[in-house]
Amino acid sequence: MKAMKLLLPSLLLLGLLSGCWDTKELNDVAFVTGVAVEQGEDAKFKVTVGVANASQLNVQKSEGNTPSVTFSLEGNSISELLDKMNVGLTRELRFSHTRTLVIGEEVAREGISGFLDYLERSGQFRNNFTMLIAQNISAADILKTTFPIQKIPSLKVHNQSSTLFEQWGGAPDMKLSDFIAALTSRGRQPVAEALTIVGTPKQGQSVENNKKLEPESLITLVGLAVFKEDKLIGYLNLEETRNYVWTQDLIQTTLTVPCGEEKYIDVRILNSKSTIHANYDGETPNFQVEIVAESFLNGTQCKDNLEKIETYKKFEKDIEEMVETMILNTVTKVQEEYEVDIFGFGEVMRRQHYQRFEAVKDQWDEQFSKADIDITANIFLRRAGTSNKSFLTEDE
Amino acid sequence: MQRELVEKISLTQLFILVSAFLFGSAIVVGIGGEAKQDSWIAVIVACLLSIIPVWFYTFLLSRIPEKNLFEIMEIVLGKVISKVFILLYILYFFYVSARVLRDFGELIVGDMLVNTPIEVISITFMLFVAYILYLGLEVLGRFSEIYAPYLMGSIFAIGILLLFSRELHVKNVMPILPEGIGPVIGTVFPELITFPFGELVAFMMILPYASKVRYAGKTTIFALIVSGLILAYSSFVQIATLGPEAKLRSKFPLLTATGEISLWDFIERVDLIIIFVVMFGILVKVSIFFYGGLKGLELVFNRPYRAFIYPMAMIIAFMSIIISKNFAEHISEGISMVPWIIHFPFQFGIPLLLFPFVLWKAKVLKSEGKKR
Amino acid sequence: MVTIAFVFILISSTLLSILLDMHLYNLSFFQTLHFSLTLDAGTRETIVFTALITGLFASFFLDYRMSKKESREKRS
Amino acid sequence: MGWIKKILLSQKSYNQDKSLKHEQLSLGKEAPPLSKDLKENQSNIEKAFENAKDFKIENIHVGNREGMICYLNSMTDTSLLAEKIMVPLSNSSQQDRSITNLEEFESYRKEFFSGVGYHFHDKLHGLIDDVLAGYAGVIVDGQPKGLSLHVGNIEYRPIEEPSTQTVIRGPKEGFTESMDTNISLIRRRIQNTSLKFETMTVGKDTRTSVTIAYIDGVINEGILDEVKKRIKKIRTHAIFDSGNVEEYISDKNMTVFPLIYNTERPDSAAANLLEGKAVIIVNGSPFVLIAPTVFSDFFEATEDYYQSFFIGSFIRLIRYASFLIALTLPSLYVALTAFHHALIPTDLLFSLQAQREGVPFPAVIELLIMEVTFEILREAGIRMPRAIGQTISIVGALVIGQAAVEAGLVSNALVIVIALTALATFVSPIASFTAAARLLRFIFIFMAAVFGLYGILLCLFFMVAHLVSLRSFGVPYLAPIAPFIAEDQEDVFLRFPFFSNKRRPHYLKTESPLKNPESESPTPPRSKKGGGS
Repeated sequence: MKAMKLLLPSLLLLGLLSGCWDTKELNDVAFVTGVAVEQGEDAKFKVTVGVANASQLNVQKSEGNTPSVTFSLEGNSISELLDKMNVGLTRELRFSHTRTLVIGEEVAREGISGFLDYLERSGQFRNNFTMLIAQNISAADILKTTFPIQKIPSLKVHNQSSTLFEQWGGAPDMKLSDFIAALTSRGRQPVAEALTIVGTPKQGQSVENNKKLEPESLITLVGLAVFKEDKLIGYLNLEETRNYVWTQDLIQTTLTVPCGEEKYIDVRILNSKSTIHANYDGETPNFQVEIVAESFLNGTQCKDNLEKIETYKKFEKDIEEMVETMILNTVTKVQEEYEVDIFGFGEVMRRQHYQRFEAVKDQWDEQFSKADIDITANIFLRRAGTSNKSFLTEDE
Repeated sequence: MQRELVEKISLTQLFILVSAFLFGSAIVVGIGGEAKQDSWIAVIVACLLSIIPVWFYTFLLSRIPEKNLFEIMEIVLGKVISKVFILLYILYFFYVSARVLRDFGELIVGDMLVNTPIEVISITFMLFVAYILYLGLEVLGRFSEIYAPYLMGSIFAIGILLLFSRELHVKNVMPILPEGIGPVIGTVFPELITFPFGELVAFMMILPYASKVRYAGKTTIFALIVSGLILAYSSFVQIATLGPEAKLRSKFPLLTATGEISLWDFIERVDLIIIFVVMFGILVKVSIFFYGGLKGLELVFNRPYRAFIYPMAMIIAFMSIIISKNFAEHISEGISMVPWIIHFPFQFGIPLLLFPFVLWKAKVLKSEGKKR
Repeated sequence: MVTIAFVFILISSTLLSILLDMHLYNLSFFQTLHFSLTLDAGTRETIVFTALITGLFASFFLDYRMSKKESREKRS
Repeated sequence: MGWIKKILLSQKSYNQDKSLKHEQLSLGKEAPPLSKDLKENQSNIEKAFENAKDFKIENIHVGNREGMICYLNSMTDTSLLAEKIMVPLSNSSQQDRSITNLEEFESYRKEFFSGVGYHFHDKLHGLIDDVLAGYAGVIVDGQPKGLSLHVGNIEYRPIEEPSTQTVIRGPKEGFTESMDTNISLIRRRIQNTSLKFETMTVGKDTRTSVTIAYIDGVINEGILDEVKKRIKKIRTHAIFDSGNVEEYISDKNMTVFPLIYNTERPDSAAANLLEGKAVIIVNGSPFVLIAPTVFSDFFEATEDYYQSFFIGSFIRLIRYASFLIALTLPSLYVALTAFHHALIPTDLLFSLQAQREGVPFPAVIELLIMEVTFEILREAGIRMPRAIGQTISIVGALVIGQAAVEAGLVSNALVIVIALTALATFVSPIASFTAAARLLRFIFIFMAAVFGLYGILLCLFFMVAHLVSLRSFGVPYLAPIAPFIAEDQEDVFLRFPFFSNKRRPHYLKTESPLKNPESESPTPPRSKKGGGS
């Protein structure tokens, strides 16, 4: 009992002495949803933050004002700028719900590892937000372009890219942690998603934009930004992005495969699985990429009878051929144009032939660009929607 | 004097205490990082190897039954010499508990309560430890019985949630042992074998209070193996989620790994689980070291150990603050010096030194017993 | 007795920490002593030392109580 | 330092004085033994009952002797008195019976007052005690012993449905204030000679009877002795309710958790008796005590056993969950909204933030305002005269809840939190247990306001450590969970079907551990013929 008598007062004393160091009421902070970093005019960086205006997101309290406010500052370190934002904003900023990081093209070409370290180190950020490269436009504009359905621009971009990744594979699933992992790995070079604005950016920066059936400006995803170490060196288009994702872990996509002259079949690809086998053939590394996937036919413009096995076989062959050439073209393009291993072939090599990889790991990208790549696709066409024969099919 | 209660802990409780003790800070600070993707193998190897010292400890205890390490020292080395050793051990136990407490404080201050001074965390936590030890070892045993299922459940849940969030990449663990067993052994000695496994030396103070002393040794070894496997599992999950480099970079890898969990846009940032797991583990660890030290004080200063609880708790809280200026010092001390200078002599040196004396004394006692 | 133990453990554990620091920072004993005992700037000295002093007082108190009890037992 | 000592000493002597005065209030013990002289006895009794308006004394003839009869007409049933005592006394055939010694007195009683409860007393205070309890005292001139005859039949509340632990399915009788009724309610459920009742008198001034019921051969002897010992050790002047007894015999008072179970339901009492616990019935209280008690008892309702074990187990889990909710939800709200914004999913966060816009108080204050308002409402709802109870709910729900939100004093989400917490508080079947959650909640809120989630966890740890250290009559309070007893898990978090629940709880260390070893799961008849008839 005596110990209790000592314990309780000291606990209470502590509580009173302490005050509350970490309390921050919800209405004393502002949540940053997106951060944009671009080349500054007077200093190294110009950082823009998009802050959510929560009361406009609430159905009851909304007055039709802007759901998100942005503010920009210029300086030499991101960390300082982010803490200095109150030059223009009222509340303490919180970054835990940041969903997008938009990086301007010029900054990306200069190298971005300088501020990535801050993002990883600071406990404030969740390290799984989407990395984006603003192509041809000011990165800050991405945070300013409104959209009627998802009111906060940065959340819109985040949703957009993750949905595109899940539905069609047109965006890499590159979170900050993946980016840094790729950066530190010898056998892989990082990529990020590229995006741009269609229309006039200025017009999109108002709530009025939301009242138009066809928004004056719209953020669209355009493909993949390819990095060498932490420097941007080029882009891949959407198709190529999908092909890149296919070598990684594609969830599903849709293909348009020619089946005759100017005629196409639409194929939905599901449950794709790609395995890579690495090998050394003398001094040149070679890789077999095996793609096994299921598919079903969404529509056809051809007259082939879909009740026949032969048709299925023919279509399967068409699809496989197309997939193989498509992916191979993309890989070859990267090999020839950029000479960086964004596919992580080096990591495969490291896993499968550790000693060989260790010997060449410092010049892996050269090894990669001369590597032989062999793509084998194995696509199973399972079914063709809810109808059997197409009405196009002529009876024999 | 208070009514002398013979404190007994059941074998289940002992099992739980040993496992929670081993998880303690090991699960949060991440162990065996130097072995890269093979750190889970290193953990298993270290766990299996440390069966030997643990068996040795129980063997030592079984020679002179129902006496704890300090009492054995007193019997074997005589009053004066033993007191010196006991005082050294007390210092060791207190020092380690202060270190463990610091680990915990760093975690809380680094992740959850950024602006809260670390000493407040230390002091509040020590107050709790003081309270539970004041209630007695038995209460500590029962207390851990309540929390153990949640501890185990949480550790497994982390892996499963990560699996469902598609963040568990088994390829990160590959290739297994690319450079042979060398790096693994390098991390096992001296890092892993002393921390966390060698620290079981503190249980030499607890084992004699198990209700079925005969099985206590076996239970400890069983618990050691089980928790070694779970630690290896946790290590595996960390590597598979983060990759070996990120794991090595991270201050608290398990916490970083849990940050990756994201399910249905709802189960995100389940830091709470980690904080809970860690808090319980740290509690057991600090309490057991602290209890060991208190028992020593009881022997040296001839006062019931409950009298020392509050003052000593405050000393440990104080120690955990002055023990190092910054995190870098804390870690570099932990890696470069503590294993060699502090852990080794107390975990292996003194017990080994004691070994021939104990054998001799046991023989003497036995023959005396026969005479009588 | 408790007070003696308190002072002893306090001094010797501080010494231990100082010895380790001496080794780590390559400083002389007194430099390290000074350096260890000035708390980090962020630390609230009041809280730390209040805790320590309550510990000291508690040990005084416990000693006092125990000696009283002992004398009473002797008398009876 | 001298003055301190002086004050302390004066305090001491003051206390002693008070206790001295107190001793004089109790009567009886100092009263003289019965004398053979009727006049002397009569004057002694009259002196004792001086100024008692309800005290009646009549001089009568018992046999051929002078005698007197005395009773309290407030405690006796006058028609019973007339029929059982006055009529036989006025019977002419008894006029010539001689009563010279005790044997004759006894045979006289047998003949004329048979069928009436009686005691012989040789001390005056014994007789007076009986008269106080509703007996009629009969004293005969020249007899050293007085006779007391039971004619008490006090009006009590009839057996009604219990007001606290109501059920949808199950017996609807509840205990009443009368101990005899309560004993009979239990006896009706366990018609077995092993059911024992032992009565003691407690309370210096109130002289309340307290009955311990137990099943001989089931209850652990040690526990039973401990219960008896503690009741005997009660030193108090007054017992009005079982709550008083509970406070005196609990293992520990410095705890918010009730260490003794109380129930208004005879079926619950009977079931607990059969498990091997002791039931303590206090005269004048419809709540009987059950000891020893473990934590999980407070999550069990008798209804769990009257419906399918699936739904019984499910509801039991809900109760555990709601205990946790009642304990931690408000503090979690504080911790999440004021500390750990990162842990809230983004959309929910924005919704919460929008609601908090313009709220002038910090979350803790906001919460405390509502929490205290609710406690006031609750208390008012209980104390308020029934007729205006309706108004309370209107004031509470509408005026305070709605208006506070609309006035921008509190946020919508907070009202949900408070409402859910309040609902969860009422889920536990035992009111005294919910008090624990209600009180601890404030400590949780305080710690959450200072340390966030760490504070909540620290509080939980403290609470569990405290719970673990508690004991109820030597039985660890968290018994089948910590220390973990595998065999007892069949009736803790889940209710297993009866056929698999063959043992009495291990932690009660009963004299006969098995309760229904032969029970089997119902099986459909094996043979084809056996299906019908």
